[in-house]
Amino acid sequence: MPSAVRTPGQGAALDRRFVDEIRATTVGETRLETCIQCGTCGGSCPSAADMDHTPRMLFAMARAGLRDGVLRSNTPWMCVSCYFCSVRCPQEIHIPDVMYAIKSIATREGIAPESIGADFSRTFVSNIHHYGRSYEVGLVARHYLRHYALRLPGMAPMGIGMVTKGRMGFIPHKIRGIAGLRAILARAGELEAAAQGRKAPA
Amino acid sequence: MTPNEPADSPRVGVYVCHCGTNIAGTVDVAAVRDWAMERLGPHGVVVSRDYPFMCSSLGQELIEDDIRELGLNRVVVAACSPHMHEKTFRGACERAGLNPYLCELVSIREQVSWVHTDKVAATAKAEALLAGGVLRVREQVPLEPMRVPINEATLVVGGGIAGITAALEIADAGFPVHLVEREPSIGGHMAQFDKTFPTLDCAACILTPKMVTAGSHPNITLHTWSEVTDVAGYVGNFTVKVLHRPRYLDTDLCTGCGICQEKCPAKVVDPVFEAGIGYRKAIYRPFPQAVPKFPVLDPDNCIYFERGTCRACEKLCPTGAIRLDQQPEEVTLQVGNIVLATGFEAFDARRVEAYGYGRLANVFTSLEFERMSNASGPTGGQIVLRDGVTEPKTVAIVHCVGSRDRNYNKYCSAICCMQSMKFAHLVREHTDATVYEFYIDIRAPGKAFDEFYQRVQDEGTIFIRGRVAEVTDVLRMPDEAAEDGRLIVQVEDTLAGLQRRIPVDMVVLSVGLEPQADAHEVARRFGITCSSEGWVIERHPKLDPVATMTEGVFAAGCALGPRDIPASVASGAAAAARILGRIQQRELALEPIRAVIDAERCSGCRICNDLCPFSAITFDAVQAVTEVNPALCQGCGVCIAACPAGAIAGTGFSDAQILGQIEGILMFSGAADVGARTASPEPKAPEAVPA
Amino acid sequence: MSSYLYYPGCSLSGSARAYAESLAAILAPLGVELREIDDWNCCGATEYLTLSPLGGYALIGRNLALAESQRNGTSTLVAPCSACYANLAKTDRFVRESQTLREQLNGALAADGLQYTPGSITVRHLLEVLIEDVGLDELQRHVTRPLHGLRVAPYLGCLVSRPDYDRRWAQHEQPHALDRLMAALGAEVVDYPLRTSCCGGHMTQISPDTGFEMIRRLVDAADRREADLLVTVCPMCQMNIDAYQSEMNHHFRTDYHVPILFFTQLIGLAFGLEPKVLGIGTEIVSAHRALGRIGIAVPPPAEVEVEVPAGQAAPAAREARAKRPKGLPMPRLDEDER
Amino acid sequence: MSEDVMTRPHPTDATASATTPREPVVLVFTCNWCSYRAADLAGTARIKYPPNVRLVRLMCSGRIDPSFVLKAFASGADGVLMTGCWPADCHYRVQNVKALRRFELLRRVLEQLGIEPERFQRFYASAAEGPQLAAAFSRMIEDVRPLGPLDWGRLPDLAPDHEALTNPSELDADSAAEAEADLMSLEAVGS
Repeated sequence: MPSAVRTPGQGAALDRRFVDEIRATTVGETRLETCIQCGTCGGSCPSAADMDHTPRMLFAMARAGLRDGVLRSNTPWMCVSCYFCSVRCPQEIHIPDVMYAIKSIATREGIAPESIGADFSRTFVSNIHHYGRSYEVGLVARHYLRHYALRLPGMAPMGIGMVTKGRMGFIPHKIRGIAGLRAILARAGELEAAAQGRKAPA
Repeated sequence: MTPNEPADSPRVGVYVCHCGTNIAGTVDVAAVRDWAMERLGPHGVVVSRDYPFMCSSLGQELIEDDIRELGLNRVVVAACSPHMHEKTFRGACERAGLNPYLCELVSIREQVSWVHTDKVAATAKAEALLAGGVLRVREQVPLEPMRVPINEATLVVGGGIAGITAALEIADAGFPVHLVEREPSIGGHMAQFDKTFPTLDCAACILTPKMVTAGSHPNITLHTWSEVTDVAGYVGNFTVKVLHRPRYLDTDLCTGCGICQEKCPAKVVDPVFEAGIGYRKAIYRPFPQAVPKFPVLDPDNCIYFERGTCRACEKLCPTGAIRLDQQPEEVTLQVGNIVLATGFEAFDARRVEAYGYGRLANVFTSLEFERMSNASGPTGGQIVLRDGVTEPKTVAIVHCVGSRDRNYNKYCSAICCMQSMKFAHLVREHTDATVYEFYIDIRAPGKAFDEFYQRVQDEGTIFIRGRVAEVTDVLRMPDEAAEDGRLIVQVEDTLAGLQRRIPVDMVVLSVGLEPQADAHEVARRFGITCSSEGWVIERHPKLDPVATMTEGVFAAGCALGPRDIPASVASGAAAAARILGRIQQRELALEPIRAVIDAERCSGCRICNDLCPFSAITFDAVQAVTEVNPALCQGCGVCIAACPAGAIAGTGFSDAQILGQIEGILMFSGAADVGARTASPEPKAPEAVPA
Repeated sequence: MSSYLYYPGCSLSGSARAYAESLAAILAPLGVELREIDDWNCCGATEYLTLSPLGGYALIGRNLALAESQRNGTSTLVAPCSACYANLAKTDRFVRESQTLREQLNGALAADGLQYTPGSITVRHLLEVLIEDVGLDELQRHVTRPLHGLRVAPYLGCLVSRPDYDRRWAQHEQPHALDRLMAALGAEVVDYPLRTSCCGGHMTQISPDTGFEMIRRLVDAADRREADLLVTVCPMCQMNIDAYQSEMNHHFRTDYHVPILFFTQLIGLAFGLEPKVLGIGTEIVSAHRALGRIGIAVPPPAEVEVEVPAGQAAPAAREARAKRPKGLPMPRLDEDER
Repeated sequence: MSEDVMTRPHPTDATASATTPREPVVLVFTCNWCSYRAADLAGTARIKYPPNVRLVRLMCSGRIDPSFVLKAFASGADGVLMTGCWPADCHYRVQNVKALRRFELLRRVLEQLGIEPERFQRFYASAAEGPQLAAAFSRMIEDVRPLGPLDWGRLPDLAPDHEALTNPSELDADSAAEAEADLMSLEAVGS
């Protein structure tokens, strides 16, 4: 874990509006400012062991304005969206939705370019842009070739199984309304940028 | 006609309060003052002043001097809510010789400065409300408060420590008390406890003498195993119905020897006094020190009531006191005042699924632990696992279960931190176990509380700052826990910033306090209000913390909200003191807000007759007119609004007053020209109501 | 015949083909008709929200808008995939709640001439529909081959009872809906406390060590409780536990063998349908032994055996059956509503 | 009096500005025990709501005479909000239920007079529901704003049949049943 993230040195730049930026990016309420640091999220998280920071600590950092530290943390990428934290949080903070927001800011700013998670998301999304549906074979093949070439031999039995049992379709299904879908997604992108531009001035 | 009867021309004084900056920070008080003089002059305003604190003695003197020197016959004070200072300013008027009911309070704080931010709009609204007040007060007539005698007897509902205290204080002062308790014995939750924090006094040792005194006091009538079913009347003169559930025995004959309980063959789990971890018989006394000493028979679990045979208790009772055919009995009591000390219920820990209560055997609630640690409890004071024999080697105490959580209760239950630390001490006292306290914040603000926190730390209790996420028996690794059956407490140690899984043998959930399940129903029955959760709302949270919004009904103990024993005792005594003060006045002055029927105009249609829930309206068949009994009338005004002949007038809230207020409020709201388009912009002929 | 709008989701035509086949097979006897939304698109799983929250909601919103325009007597949209269900339900909830999102979402949909009226579609998971609308009694009525003797661990996964922003589930962590359904089929239901624990989602893709650990916990707990198989309602859960079990075994040098089937497959078996039409045999961790135990013949496994380094494979220790506690009485648990 | 005060434009005055439409004014009838105290609570908690909401305190919502409502509309109110205790929580036991029946009838009469139903609404608030009451105030203003000022000129002659309005026994069977059903559902919510 990068120690500089946890203890900013003298003069570390704090971004006091970072919480506002997260709020503007999150769909639905964040309620991040009401966090009482009880640790229910960090205690509940099934993948906490692999996180740089527990969600609780990430929120404390966000509120302190450690923008860079939060955006570089692997914590949101380790979130599995199981919503245990969400239903248990005594302050009803929509934690997974906040994690999506942090990931999208990090991706937009290219802060997590090497992240496997971000790349997986991009591959997945590019499939959607192409076909309108998920294309499992293309997704898995590309993803494994890029990141887990060494894992491929170990994966072979499973892959073969999936194919022989007819669970992998080789021909992607393209929806008829793909042009319309692309238009919708393009418009959503514009609206999102506009909204964030208004709410979170640089 | 009294000397205060309005002269032909009303002479109104207007006083605008700054309330420091509370009002003046948002409302331009000087502008309001000048505006009143200018625009309301034609409506009778002869003087308009502003002052930083109208409720101060100097502020009140301003009013008194003006009444005397300028001959005011009406006063309007634009300040806070009438629920705050109406009495204050009425008093000022009275001192200056003006009938106090000729004073009108206009709320420009709660309704203007505190709820609006735009200064211009707030000032305009203050002016509009003030105009409403002036036009309303013009129509007001002098009134005299009604005097009613006050019944000396008091009803105390709930026989826990708060109710017992209130009952004893009043009884010791020489006045009769009826103490009603739903359970078979008085004593409440305190009787279940072993020790009390932070002094570790033995709960039974300090409570039992009080229970015995209450049980034998010549001025206290106990109604245990009973409930209040109906409350009628008003302050000073309540009529209360109390249902005595059958104990199935004749208390005149029963000596409390306990043979019936001993011989009863039906043994069932006691979910009330033993919190579900102990047993009782079908005929039982919940605990040895119970007051009164008589047992009760629980027909739901009695073999005779189920199958028609057994009657062991009846056969074996040495005095022949058992009465298996006993029926419920309703008694009617006349009381002048009421104390509600209905207490709390423990939060149902099953609701927090993640903690596994009910699913995982060795997860206990705080009430279960209280009974377990009690020497007279089901385990004789042994701290053991659910198997009844094994002493735990590690105990986790979990704070804030059902409290400080928007999924359950938002509030802090106030007593759990201290109670949890008391548990840690008791575990250490009874066993060699390692004790963990899992907390969010330690709240120990009472006398000697923080010292107790330090003492428990000194005793070796391990404090981990983190709200427990879950308790599970699913091991991640075979060697995660040393023995089978152990539980894992999964938590973020927030001070270390990492997730920990701590194996323990026993988990104690420090459950929060909740209002009684029927709190809303009880509030309705007694005509008081409670919060959405169910806690009784005080007349004023700070300055009148044991009175309710309803005259003559007081509250004490945890019915008002979570609190510890000393605070419960203090509120019980405070309620008693308030009541004693009233009893000693012998009579009460009631607000003269009543309905009055003009017999000349009453057509005898009887439409109003069925509308009154207080039976204040009767029909005189001889005269063929309807009459209102002013002692029974509560002043709601439904009959006034319903009377097709307009024959019923309401003192204090007459049609003329209300129509005047509406007129005033809207007069300057940009709708002034409406009058030109309507036939009659003026209120209808005022219905003067003589006092 | 009750009719619903149907959003199958991408995996039902791919990795969760067995789910689609078994569902189709049991619908007719139950008198349920599912009308697939024409030209639906992927819900984006959690991936689109990661890159662009609003884009993600627009993507999901297109499906809701299509469903709204294709309403024909029913406004209930059924999703068999938990992730799709959660996404659709959450989007509807958020647009009902937030005027801003409503405007943004419809602004985006307008680019293709679509629009969605918040609340016009009720999104429900297939499990809810089978339990609440069809009902356990009706399901039981069709059982011709009860699953007596089959020890089933009901595994719901995360996204049915959570986040549940509409508060439709009384229990978010230990709901017994699937338990009751399995009991109605005659199966022996194993108390499986991890019933809503996470399978790891896409962690097998982006952080395999994390994903394998989460799969291991689930498989281990089922194995310790001597479950013959896990039953699930979610394609993602099925995929992770089934397809990655051998790699997980490889990673931890263990030898778990816990098959996982879709609940529709078990319903079909109990209805007496042929294993083949229910897609049984397409699982990677073969259920053939487990089903064989109750006399259901399944085509022999075409399973590719994974080599486990000799001497290192140790079957996880079986936990002794919990003893009935004596001593102090246990608190009573209310009957689970869902 | 200073010139300044004399000429200060009244923000709610129709003459204040020719360009900005006049903000609607809503008169609120409150009962002394629940809704007035809820308004006090909203104040103590500093919860904001639009300034053109003005309260009249009565002892009970049952005191509301139809003539009060007509007077309010006649005097220029754009909306009237009737508030009181929850049906089962009346300080006077059941009197607010009588008010509720009267509300249903009066609303019909007002509709026949051409006054849109949005202009005459009701809301229940216990003494603890300050935030909810403040929100209801805001909502009411939002509901009334699009309707514009009450066009008094197009309304039929205002000569309410006092007897018909005040006598609950005059309720026709339909509206009585409707009010009853409404009430039962409210009681279910309230309890």
